[in-house]
Amino acid sequence: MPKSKIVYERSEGLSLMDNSYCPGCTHGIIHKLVAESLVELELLERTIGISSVGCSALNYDFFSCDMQQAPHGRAPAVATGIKRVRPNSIIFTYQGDGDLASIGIAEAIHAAHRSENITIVFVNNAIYGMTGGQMSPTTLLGQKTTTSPDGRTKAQGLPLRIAEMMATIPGATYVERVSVHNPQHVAKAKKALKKAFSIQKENKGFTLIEFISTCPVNWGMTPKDAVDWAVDNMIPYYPLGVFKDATVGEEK
Amino acid sequence: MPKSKIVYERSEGLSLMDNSYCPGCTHGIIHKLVAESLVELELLERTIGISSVGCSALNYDFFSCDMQQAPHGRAPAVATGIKRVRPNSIIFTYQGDGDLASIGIAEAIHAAHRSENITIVFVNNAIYGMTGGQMSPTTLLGQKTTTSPDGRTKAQGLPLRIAEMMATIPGATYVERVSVHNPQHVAKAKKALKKAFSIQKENKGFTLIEFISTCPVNWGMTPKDAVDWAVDNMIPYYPLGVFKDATVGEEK
Amino acid sequence: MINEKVIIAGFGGQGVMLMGQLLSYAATDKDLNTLWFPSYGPETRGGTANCSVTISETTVNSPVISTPDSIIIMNKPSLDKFQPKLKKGGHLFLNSSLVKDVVVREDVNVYNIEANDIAKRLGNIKVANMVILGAYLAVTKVFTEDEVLEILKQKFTGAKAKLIDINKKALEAGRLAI
Amino acid sequence: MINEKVIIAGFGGQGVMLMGQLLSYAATDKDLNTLWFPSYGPETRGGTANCSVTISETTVNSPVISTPDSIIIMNKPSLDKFQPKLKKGGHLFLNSSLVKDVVVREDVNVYNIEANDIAKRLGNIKVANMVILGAYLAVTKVFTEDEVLEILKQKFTGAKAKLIDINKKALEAGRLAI
Amino acid sequence: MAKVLMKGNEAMALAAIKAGCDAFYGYPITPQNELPEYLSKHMALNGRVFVQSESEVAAINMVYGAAGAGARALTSSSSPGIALKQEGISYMAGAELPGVIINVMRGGPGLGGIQPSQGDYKQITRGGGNGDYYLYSLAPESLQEAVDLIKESFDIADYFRNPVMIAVDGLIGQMMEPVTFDNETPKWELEPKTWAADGDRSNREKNVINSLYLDPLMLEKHNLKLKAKYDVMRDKHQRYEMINVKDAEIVIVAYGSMARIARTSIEILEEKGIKCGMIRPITIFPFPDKAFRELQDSVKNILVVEMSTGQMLEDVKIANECERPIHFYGRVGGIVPEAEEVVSQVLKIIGGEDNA
Amino acid sequence: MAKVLMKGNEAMALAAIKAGCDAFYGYPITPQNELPEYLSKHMALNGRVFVQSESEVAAINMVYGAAGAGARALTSSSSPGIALKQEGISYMAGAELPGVIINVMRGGPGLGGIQPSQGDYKQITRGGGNGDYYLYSLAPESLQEAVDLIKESFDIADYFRNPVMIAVDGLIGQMMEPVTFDNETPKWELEPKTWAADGDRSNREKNVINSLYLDPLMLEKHNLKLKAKYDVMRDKHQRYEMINVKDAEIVIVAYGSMARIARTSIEILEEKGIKCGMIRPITIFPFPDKAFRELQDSVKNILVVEMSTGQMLEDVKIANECERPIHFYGRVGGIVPEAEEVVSQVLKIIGGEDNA
Amino acid sequence: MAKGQIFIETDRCKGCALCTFYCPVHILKLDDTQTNAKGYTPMVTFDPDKCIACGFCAIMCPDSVITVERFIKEAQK
Amino acid sequence: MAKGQIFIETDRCKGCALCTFYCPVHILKLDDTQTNAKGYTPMVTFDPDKCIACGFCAIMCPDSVITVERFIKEAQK
Ligand SMILES: Cc1ncc(C[n+]2csc(CCOP(=O)(O)OP(=O)(O)O)c2C)c(N)n1
Ligand SMILES: Cc1ncc(C[n+]2csc(CCOP(=O)(O)OP(=O)(O)O)c2C)c(N)n1
Ligand code: SF4
Ligand code: SF4
Ligand code: SF4
Ligand code: SF4
Ligand code: SF4
Ligand code: SF4
Ligand SMILES: [Mg+2]
Ligand SMILES: [Mg+2]
Repeated sequence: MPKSKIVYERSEGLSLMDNSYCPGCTHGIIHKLVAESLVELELLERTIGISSVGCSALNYDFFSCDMQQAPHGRAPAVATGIKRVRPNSIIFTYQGDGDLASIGIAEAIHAAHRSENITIVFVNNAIYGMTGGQMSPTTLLGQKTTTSPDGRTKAQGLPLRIAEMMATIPGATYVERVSVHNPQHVAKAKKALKKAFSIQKENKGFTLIEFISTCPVNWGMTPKDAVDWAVDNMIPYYPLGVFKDATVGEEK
Repeated sequence: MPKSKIVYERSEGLSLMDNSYCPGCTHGIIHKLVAESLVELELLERTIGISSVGCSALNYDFFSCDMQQAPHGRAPAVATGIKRVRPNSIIFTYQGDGDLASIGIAEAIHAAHRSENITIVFVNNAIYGMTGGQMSPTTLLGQKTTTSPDGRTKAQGLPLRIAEMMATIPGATYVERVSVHNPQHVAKAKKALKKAFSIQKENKGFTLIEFISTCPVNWGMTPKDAVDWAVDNMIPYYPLGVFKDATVGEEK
Repeated sequence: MINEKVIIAGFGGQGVMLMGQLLSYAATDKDLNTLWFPSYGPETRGGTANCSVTISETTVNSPVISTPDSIIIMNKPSLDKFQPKLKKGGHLFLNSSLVKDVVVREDVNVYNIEANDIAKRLGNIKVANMVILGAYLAVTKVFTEDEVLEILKQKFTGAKAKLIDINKKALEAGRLAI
Repeated sequence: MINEKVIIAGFGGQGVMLMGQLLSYAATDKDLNTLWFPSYGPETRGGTANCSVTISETTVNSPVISTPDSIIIMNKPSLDKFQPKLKKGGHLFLNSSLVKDVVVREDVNVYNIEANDIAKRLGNIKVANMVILGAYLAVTKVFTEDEVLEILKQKFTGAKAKLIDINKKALEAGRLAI
Repeated sequence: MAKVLMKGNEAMALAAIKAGCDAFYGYPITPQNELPEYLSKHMALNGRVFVQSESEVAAINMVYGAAGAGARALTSSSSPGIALKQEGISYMAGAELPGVIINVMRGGPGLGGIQPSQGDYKQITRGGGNGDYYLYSLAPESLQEAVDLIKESFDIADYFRNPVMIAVDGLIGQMMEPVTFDNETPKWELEPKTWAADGDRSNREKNVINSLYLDPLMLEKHNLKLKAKYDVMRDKHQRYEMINVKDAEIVIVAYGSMARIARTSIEILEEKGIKCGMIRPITIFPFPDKAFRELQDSVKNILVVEMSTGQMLEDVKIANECERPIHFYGRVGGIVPEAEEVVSQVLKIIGGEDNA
Repeated sequence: MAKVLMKGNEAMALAAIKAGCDAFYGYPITPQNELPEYLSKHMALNGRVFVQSESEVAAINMVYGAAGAGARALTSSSSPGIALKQEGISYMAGAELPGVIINVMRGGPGLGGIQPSQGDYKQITRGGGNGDYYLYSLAPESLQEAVDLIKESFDIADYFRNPVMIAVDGLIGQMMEPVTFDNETPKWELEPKTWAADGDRSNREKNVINSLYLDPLMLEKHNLKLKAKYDVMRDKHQRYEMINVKDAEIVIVAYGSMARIARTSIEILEEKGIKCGMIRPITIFPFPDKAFRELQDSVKNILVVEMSTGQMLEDVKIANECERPIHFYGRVGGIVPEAEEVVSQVLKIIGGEDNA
Repeated sequence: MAKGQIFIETDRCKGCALCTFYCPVHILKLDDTQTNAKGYTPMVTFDPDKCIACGFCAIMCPDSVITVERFIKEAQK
Repeated sequence: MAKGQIFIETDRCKGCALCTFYCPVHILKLDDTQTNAKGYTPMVTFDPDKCIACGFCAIMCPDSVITVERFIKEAQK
């Protein structure tokens, strides 16, 4: 009889390669959730992940499923191209706020518009991490970045709320915003992600999970301070919750 | 003492050149409203209009103000470029549903996001007129087009509601949907347009007026039938009204 | 040996493109080489339109017809544009319902066909193109009326089948109008 | 005539870029020609980084330094990479706090500086770079400590001004560590 | 099967279906609209995929995706739309993905016009995108040739794992000619796409489609691998037709529908007793410089004819290796020259009026 | 004013401000980020416009808009970002709008890498966009030259009413050198922008900015007008430097930072008693073919050196007019060659080991 | 007695007939005995005296073909 | 007595300290006497007996450095 059991271990949805994120960056936590969800739903073997351009550009190396690296912002189009010819596959895109909310907003909206059977993992850290901390469409008012050196002002725009906007698109099936700032929220986030993948598995259309994430390096904070800053500043402007669930009531 | 007075005449906001629209196309009516509004608000002399790509691509010839022709979908970016260097000018873009809702959705959203002081005249005729009647993001379910020959199905997406979507953008100031299917609605539409231009004049930010319009040729109808079809089919899916007015309550 | 080059020109909506296509379809049916090429005027809407049709037993090279053997002219601007190009001794078919009081070249054969009027009399102004085509066939003998009708039968199926009859009449009327 | 080519290499975060820039700033202050050029390893984050600095009384051409006169090495991978390039008779400054038990070339002058340890002793591990820079200045005499401190004073203004003192101490400590 | 009369755009669409094209992704633009319109009906009938994308940028990225998953994917567009696809095309070449792109060229620059043009020669053959890559680029002169080449193009793309560009102009897109789809076209020996990231890992390790190499040594290696591929194209896969070159005193160089017009010019010249030949590039990349080695001493002059201000001219200069004087005649902006214009240019050259 | 030590990207940014640049529109991309970052602070301080656009496509269209309204507008990016701008660039050339585009090149194709490269030569000089147009393209080799050329570039763009491309690589973007902003740079004679659609009609008829000409005759006329402009650039505005060519037995052709490395190679060769010269194109369009006419008979070989697989090579072939054997040495993908590599290539050629 | 009158720039009319549907007194129609310079069947008013100068026809005309004049009451007296 | 234990792949730890903040029994810290293969100060557990095998540390570790094992009750008896 075994004396112990493993209650947490590295997911086999992750490859053996170490991720390249800065210490304490929550990109890593979100990767684990994607990997764990796919494994637990037994979808990993038929999954194709789409890396986008951002700090996660290299994550084709970090997941253990098939991967395709997409041009900046175009992951939902790449995903569409694949899903249409490989309808049995499970497709997720992994996109940052620069990638999805700025250069790639058209592709994201139109994947939702066409109700593509794909899942978008949207990682909102309110900054361009990879390129060294420029302002993104989700940078908060007052937030200092390398291209809003005195803090973002209204003249540079009011931050876009992606989950809310995507929820207005008729073709979108499921849209939720989650956070990974503590173990409880990590669990909730995973539930959301599994729900999204399950919807995709059942061919019920477009799903998007927005993750509130951190960028300790470009925010100039320790990882823990960054997590706290996200809770104190981002969540008030980007409230958590389900913004659209077109599967509700459907089961009857 | 004069025996009569002119109650309607060709607006001087229009050039002397005849427009190139097909007979009975409501693009022509919308042009008149733009011209009349600018003249009545005494803004014409400092207006720069941005022609987009669509049947209205040539309208740099039809308005009597300064005009710049923009690449397909990019009119809001062109408008941004101009407005930032010529803040005293009045800028409108004139864009179809293919131009704005499809290829140009990113530029439209981001102009709103940055709250650019411009006015978008969005002409939704649920089809690509210029290129011969292909499906657009606003083509209704069941509607036959040259690229949805058996009528649009859900597999081709659920039609996008632009006014509703733009209204969710924090930076947008005023968003209204109008129609020009009879003289009463033409009057209302003009009021909306004048409101938008007035907001711009006062530097209060981004305004978008969506016009329900027709394409008799590609819909395969007489002009009057087309107008009636728009009332019976488009307005139910694209309800008229003000979707966002950030100026309300501001005056106090 | 057949080697016919014809330009058909008029307003958009007068059916000039279809006329040309019918000739190319008929040629294809007879295993001849053929090439149909459309051209639209600079105006997007309501402008002029024309097509060039080459029918030949040998390979068709240039799609552009510099010196047509025949021209079928449905409106005034087209006459001005294509008359100078017509081959010496070539045929000019003129929709004289619309193009009146015009000077024409004297070194070509001119056929004035009241195509619109005849079509109206037949009950459908839209077949004006078939009227003038009838005249064209009668003069050039590139194809028989039956050969062209055969194509129409292939193309006009279903609801459109009922149009075949009036088209046949139009072709005949054109022939008789020579 | 000054014509110094130095490569400074280590982990990202060890301040190797700043060290190089200080030399280039000092050179500019003295109206010398200079060129600083950074290079980051293939890893985006936490990888190695190095910079090449040329200081010369004549024009600086190639930004790439094939045969450096000196190399300042802050970690092990950098030693492996740059040691072979060092000029015969050149100077190798080694952060021996981190790089231990290594084989080094015998045809060059090696200076083992316990930069990290010294910096820790001074109270701020971050000045390890200044410690080794102090050693470099002492040996090569490219600039005086004062000339470098002058640059620091120009750059460290406001809140950062209080850091000048510890940097000065670090430079001295480096010199004394030779 | 008998020949059928079809419009160029539709014939090209059907050829793609015959070639086993799995998916089309594209955005409307004149003068190629009949191509997607035809496919919107017929791809579904054949159990294939048709998606009208939101833009050209999205279209090429859908092709990139589908190709990465191992499918035979097609997109088509016209000049400004092709300009928008440049980043995606560069990615495809970089990730070594097959795929076919049809460019039905129109007048430029900018929005330009909608009439036929060959103004994208540079954009096509020199790579409008970033980096060291090329597209295998075929320029048919007739519908039949377009059909035959498109049928083969998917094989070529798969063989090289590189995008293939079909470069035609509005003339070929819009004209109707009788065509057959039954011609035997060369079949290339293809290996199974074991590299595809198709989400079926039952039998293999994970696959990755990627063009990012942060280590410059790796990126250089990758670039040299690509270069080797382009060198093979240049060495072994140039295609061209030598027309009437035997004993010719002058040789025209023209491709696509311009070549077709020049054929008529050659006939007219023949009647006038002038022996004029033609080198007709069928591949515009690789440019058929070998053709120039085949020319006899009789050839005293070269005349390049294009529907552009002279974009192929540079390739001809390089291929000619300073052997013969090169002359140029071009029309631009949607003007399709008549055979007679070329004839009179030839006459001028022969009469010594046009000195290269 | 004394020289200041600046990073290339920042120095170029400041040069633009000194040149009277009214507005910058751009999107982040490595290795040029310090340029927009610098401007995000300093444009506002100088009462100018800085907008971080949503994408490269938007950025170039903002430049198109601002230029149409008569402003001096700038954008900058790096290779894949430049690919995305191709449609917009073609529009600018088509509508005859000035504007400056800085391309800090990185390795390609596709996402490629972030290290220095010259892999966009084709994209820059052959027009990645649709239609017959060219960009006046300047390739500085040092920060000082970059600063001086950028200061002048806005004048050049205004003079020709054509976009100017500043082609540098990551090396120049990232390096620091002492520079002065006080050098006198040529002032071009400029006419007032009476054509601008700037919304100020107090004194004039309406203005229209446009590249659409549905009438092919008009479009041809327009194209010929553009061509005349490019011909003037080719005839009168080639720029290059002849280095050490007197009595040289071999001449290197290299531009940008590659030329700078080659300078060191030339010094090394000098020490070895080998006389090696260099043609350094400063304009890569127009390519300085005139430089080749200046070479003496002493020159027996030409060596083209590039950070690419040989993109400028074709221009050299054309310019060389088969006078001398041409050799090539290139590194790709972000590898910056050392001066010694070029030296040994030269030695090989002289020793007869490398036959062109 | 007419309250006003309309002026039709016949040669610019595209014969779309839109105006005819909005005239409250139904006095507009296309005149198929005519073809205008553009080749269209232009609109005419067949009972001008009924015109109430409401402007609806002009408002709905996409081509600004119609000018509407209202007679001033004083003048009518 | 510990309810479980954690295994730390020390050389893969990036020393971000995130885990340390989420351990309910506060037994994790960075050990600044060490530098791991990556050059980081790795995390250690200084009072392993207190571990309740809640998994929080592992859940919050972005680098999957930690494996958590729970002792099974029967075995403990
Ligand atoms: C076409 C193009 N434009 C720009 C870039 C440069 N770029 C790389 S990552 C990035 C921003 C990424 O930010 P985000 O999506 O928020 O991801 P993060 O790094 O914050 O996770 C940009 C602009 C690029 N590679 N390609
Ligand atoms: C980059 C680019 N893509 C495509 C086109 C072709 N095009 C011209 S108009 C048009 C659609 C216009 O439709 P819409 O915006 O709805 O305007 P409408 O004609 O219906 O008024 C398209 C796709 C183009 N000119 N440029
Ligand atoms: S830069 Fe920011 S987002 Fe990117 S890995 Fe580092 S901490 Fe994470
Ligand atoms: S095609 Fe349609 S939208 Fe365009 S002008 Fe004609 S009717 Fe109007
Ligand atoms: S103004 Fe009114 S009443 Fe008079 S014709 Fe026009 S719609 Fe009829
Ligand atoms: S609405 Fe205007 S264009 Fe149409 S019929 Fe009436 S007058 Fe003529
Ligand atoms: S499993 Fe729980 S108790 Fe044990 S070390 Fe981790 S967080 Fe602390
Ligand atoms: S969270 Fe992971 S990487 Fe961070 S300190 Fe803890 S074990 Fe190390
Ligand atoms: Mg981000
Ligand atoms: Mg439309």
